[in-house]
Amino acid sequence: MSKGNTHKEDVFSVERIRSLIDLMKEYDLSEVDLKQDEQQIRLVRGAKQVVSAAPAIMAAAPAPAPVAAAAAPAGPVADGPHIKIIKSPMVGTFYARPNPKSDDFVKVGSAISADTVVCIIEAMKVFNDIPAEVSGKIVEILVKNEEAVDFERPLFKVDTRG
Amino acid sequence: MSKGNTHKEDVFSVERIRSLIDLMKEYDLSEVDLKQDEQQIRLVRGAKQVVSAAPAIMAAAPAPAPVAAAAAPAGPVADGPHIKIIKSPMVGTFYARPNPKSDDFVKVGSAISADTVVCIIEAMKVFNDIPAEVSGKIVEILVKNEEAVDFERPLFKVDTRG
Amino acid sequence: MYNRILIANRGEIALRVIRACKEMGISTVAVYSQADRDSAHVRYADQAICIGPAKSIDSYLRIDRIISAAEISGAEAIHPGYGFLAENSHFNEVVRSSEFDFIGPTPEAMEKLGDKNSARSVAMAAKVPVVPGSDGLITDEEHAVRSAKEIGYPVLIKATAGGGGKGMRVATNEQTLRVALQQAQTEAQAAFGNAGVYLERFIDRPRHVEVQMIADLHGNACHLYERDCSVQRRHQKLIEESPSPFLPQKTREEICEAAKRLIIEVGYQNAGTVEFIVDQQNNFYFIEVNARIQVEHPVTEMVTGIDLIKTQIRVAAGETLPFKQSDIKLRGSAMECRINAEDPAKNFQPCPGLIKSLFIPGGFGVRFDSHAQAGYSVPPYYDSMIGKLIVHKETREESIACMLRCLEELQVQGIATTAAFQMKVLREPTFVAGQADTKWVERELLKA
Amino acid sequence: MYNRILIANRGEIALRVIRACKEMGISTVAVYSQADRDSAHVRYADQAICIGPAKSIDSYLRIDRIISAAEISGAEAIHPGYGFLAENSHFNEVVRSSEFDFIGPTPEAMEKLGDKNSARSVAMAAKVPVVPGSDGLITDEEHAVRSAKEIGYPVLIKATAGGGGKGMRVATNEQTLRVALQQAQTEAQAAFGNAGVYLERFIDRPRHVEVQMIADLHGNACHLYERDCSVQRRHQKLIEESPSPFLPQKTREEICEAAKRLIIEVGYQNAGTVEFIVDQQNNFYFIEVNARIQVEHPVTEMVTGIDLIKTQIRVAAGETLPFKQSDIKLRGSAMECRINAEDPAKNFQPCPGLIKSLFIPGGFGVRFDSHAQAGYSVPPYYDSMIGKLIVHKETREESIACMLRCLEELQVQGIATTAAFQMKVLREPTFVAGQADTKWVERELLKA
Repeated sequence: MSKGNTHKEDVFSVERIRSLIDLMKEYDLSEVDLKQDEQQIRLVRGAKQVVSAAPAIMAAAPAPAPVAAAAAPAGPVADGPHIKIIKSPMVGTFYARPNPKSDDFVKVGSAISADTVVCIIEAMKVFNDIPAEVSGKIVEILVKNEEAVDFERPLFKVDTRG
Repeated sequence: MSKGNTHKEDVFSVERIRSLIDLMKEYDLSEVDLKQDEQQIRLVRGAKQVVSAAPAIMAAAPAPAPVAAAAAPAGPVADGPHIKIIKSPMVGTFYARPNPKSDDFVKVGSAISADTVVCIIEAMKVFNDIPAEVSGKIVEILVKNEEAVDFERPLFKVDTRG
Repeated sequence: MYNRILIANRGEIALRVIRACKEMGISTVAVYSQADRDSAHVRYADQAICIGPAKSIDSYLRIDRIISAAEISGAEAIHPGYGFLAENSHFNEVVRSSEFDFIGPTPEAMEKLGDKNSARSVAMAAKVPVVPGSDGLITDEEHAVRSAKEIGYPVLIKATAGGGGKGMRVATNEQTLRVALQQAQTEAQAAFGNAGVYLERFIDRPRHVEVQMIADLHGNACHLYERDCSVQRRHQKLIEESPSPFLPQKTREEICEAAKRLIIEVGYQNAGTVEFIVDQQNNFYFIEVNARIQVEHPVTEMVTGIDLIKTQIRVAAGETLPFKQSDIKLRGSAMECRINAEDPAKNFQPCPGLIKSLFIPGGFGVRFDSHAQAGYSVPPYYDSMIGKLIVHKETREESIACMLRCLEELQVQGIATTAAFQMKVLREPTFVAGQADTKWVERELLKA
Repeated sequence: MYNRILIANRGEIALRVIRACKEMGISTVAVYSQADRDSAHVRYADQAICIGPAKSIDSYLRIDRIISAAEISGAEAIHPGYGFLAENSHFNEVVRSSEFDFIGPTPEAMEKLGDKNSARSVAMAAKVPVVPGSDGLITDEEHAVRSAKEIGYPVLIKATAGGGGKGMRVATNEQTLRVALQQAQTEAQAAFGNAGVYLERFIDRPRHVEVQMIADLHGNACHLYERDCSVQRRHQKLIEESPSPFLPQKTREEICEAAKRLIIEVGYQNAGTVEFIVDQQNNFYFIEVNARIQVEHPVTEMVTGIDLIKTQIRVAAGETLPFKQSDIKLRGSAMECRINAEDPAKNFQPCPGLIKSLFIPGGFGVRFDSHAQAGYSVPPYYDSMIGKLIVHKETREESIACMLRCLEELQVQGIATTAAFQMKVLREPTFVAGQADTKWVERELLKA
């Protein structure tokens, strides 16, 4: 499959990588490391237990409280470069509206600019207006009114293409 | 295996990797690491972390007694298919000669057949003649007279090409 | 005192003995099978000698190789641990005739106590109560009726050729006895081709209470109080504790004194355990003697403050017991959970394999005796215990709370363990009330 | 008793408090920085709240966020652990004014004891000896001579603006004093632009002895005897033990009673430690009070059998002390080694990073308090302690043997630790003889 004079072209050849992995599986190899000139192919199978231990344990641990669970902002960010996340700058209680009777500061679809107040977070009895600090369109609201939020808890998804 | 003028062409040759792995399996190698000029081929078999963890710990642990240290027959086996190892079938004391005055049963260079007595091992006050169980030529004697040996401790290297 | 001791065992108990030796300044010799090459007891011993391939029969049970290992290593004494050859009186004899000390009882005591009948007569000679039964086989119905009267109802009809409960029948009075007797004999004939049966007092919901004994070579013997091991699954102990949660103080003193009488009667030396069953009226009956150190010995160490392994070594070397009976006080409550690589969801089938990650519980009053660590692969050839979790607190209530906390903390990734099941047991009102009997787990927790 | 407690700390002490709470049936709230997301205290708490990025200044030292975390989690009390905000009286005040209980002393006591001078006057008011010194700065040579006479030779001349030993001089008699005084003043002027100096009794080879105190809200205070922490490197404790190996029983009683007088004088509540230095003639002098639980508290727990963290929580909740002074007995010998991720070969520089594999020592009388495990990466942002190895045996000799055994067993792969250095210390005749002073390690073991 790999003709000598062609190997430069196809380090990234999924075909060849696949066949290498097949080999590894077939012979229970845990690691393959190939280098030539500028090129390198390094494949590692299994045996990663120790390194990956921590997350594994998290999974097995007693279900963490919502506040903790929500703390990982990984998911939403993956939605593409034009999507920005407004995160909580503090620990406290999230309020979607200035007072119980009034409307929410923003809804899905609301156009916002950097200084638009998108919510209030109460911390130590103080009500803090939270500005968007990004402009665009609200595409998702990630927390409920009066929900507890911790540091950098994702609050809103904003499409910056406006 | 890799002729100088050809090795450049095919570091990534799955064919050659396969034949390397066959070698590894045949001789129970856990790792192969080949380097030349810009080229490198590194293959690791089995669960790396664990395998490498143990020796690491051994290294850090108080120096193990010779008996323990010698127990791993890995090294010599790598010498090629024609080399066979005569291992101790029991735990005891190794005697190279039938009695203190006489000559050793075998020396390096001695030709042996399967039923040649190569040494005596004393276990529980009993002197046991140990037959070679392989024929060829003694190329190395791996233990000293009156040395303590444990189970499958390598005793002699035999070149079976005779 | 010895300069060098060989440990004829593996796993946590081998490590336990090595630890005691190191603290006493005694050099240690480990023996190991090829499957245990990377095991902790090999790593920490001053010398390690391979004695064979993985299968116990070719390694840890090979008397000749263990003796040879002792000879080439210059050991002066051999500690057998538990299991393997620990209660093999022939091994015991060979060790001694090869001029090594055996850290345990004499072969004679071992043999006497090894045989159920001779053990029973030793007990009776020492005025230690045994389960009442017919002397010998039942000759005819009238004989059965007479002995049943002596024994007292309810009685158990047991097939002499039987075992594992096969062909057993309970009779609560003369009438049912006459009927049951025939059925039992017929069944026995059919099942074992032998109609022989005998009678025994039927003990309803028995509790397992054992007394830890230690004796020196000079005739001094002390009991270290009892352990309650009633929480069992198919005779496998799951949780052990001391003191027993149900035993009245008066009965405690009686059962411990009875155990001591038996040990003295047979001239027992070193550490041993006298097992009793205790009925619902707190009458106790001798069952057998375990002529070795036991898995659950740490429970006794925690409540008495006495290191049993070190004491074993000292008395084997000829020292007199460093304490008198009156010095031994029960302090607080200790509990042990055996953490086994078994899957409760799959009928506790052993699941050896690689421990990918491990978090070991710690804190005040917590002890974890184990040879395992992340990266250790539990071999399929031996028992499935990967560690012993022991807690020691002022009260039983605190011990239970602490044990639950520790079992929750214990994280074993890669293989299933019994920990979750033990948490379930610890939360059961019956256990909390100290009312478990030896059949309770199967009857209440494992019923389909 | 509280239903929910927030632990304003991380690492092993956060885990220690969580363990106590779980055993008491109290729900726990952990706070954590983004660097500790996968840490054990986050994993085992019932709730975990992220309070900021890795740097302590932005997370574990953020009073506002910790208070908010307590508010949104519904905690009733806050345990500060040690370090971070534990001795910050402002934090203490904010916690209380936000209507949470602070598990520790009052802000007033904390402040009084936090300032060296006011602490010194509290001690003197309680008739607790302090290091004799000149009242205020030296005005002239004659004043120096007079106060030196009162203080008693040898005296130490200290620069008021100084610190870290800079510009210090020892004078053994009037002559040398007159000379040294001028040198010191000139040096001080040059070094700090301030010639002000004062005198203090020079203590040769002082030992560090501290007394553990616990007091409830109802005026009951008990001492839990002393800890000897003389083995230090640059004021960092390496090994702590109880009882002190050199202290005569009479001095032990005196120093413990002195500590109690001081604690009562200042109306101290909850757990605290009174630190003394003890000279070679066994005279002791008050140094300071640590108004918090300390790293080495397990040493005291082992020898007294008292759980300090649980007691802290109980007295904070208003319960009276569950014991009287006469109930507290010193039992056996306990020792602690702080296992730090530091490289003794590189001048103890911290070496955070991934722990690739870990074997934790176990056995009888062994305790390992740690949040670490194989696969855990020690973050570079906080202190380098990865665990505390504590042993408890009948005698000091056995404790040393056991600690050596455990340090040998402890295997940390991937990062360097202080364990090997501590083994070296434990084998030193000076340590074995109990004659270490606070400068001994630097003077004898680390001299180039």
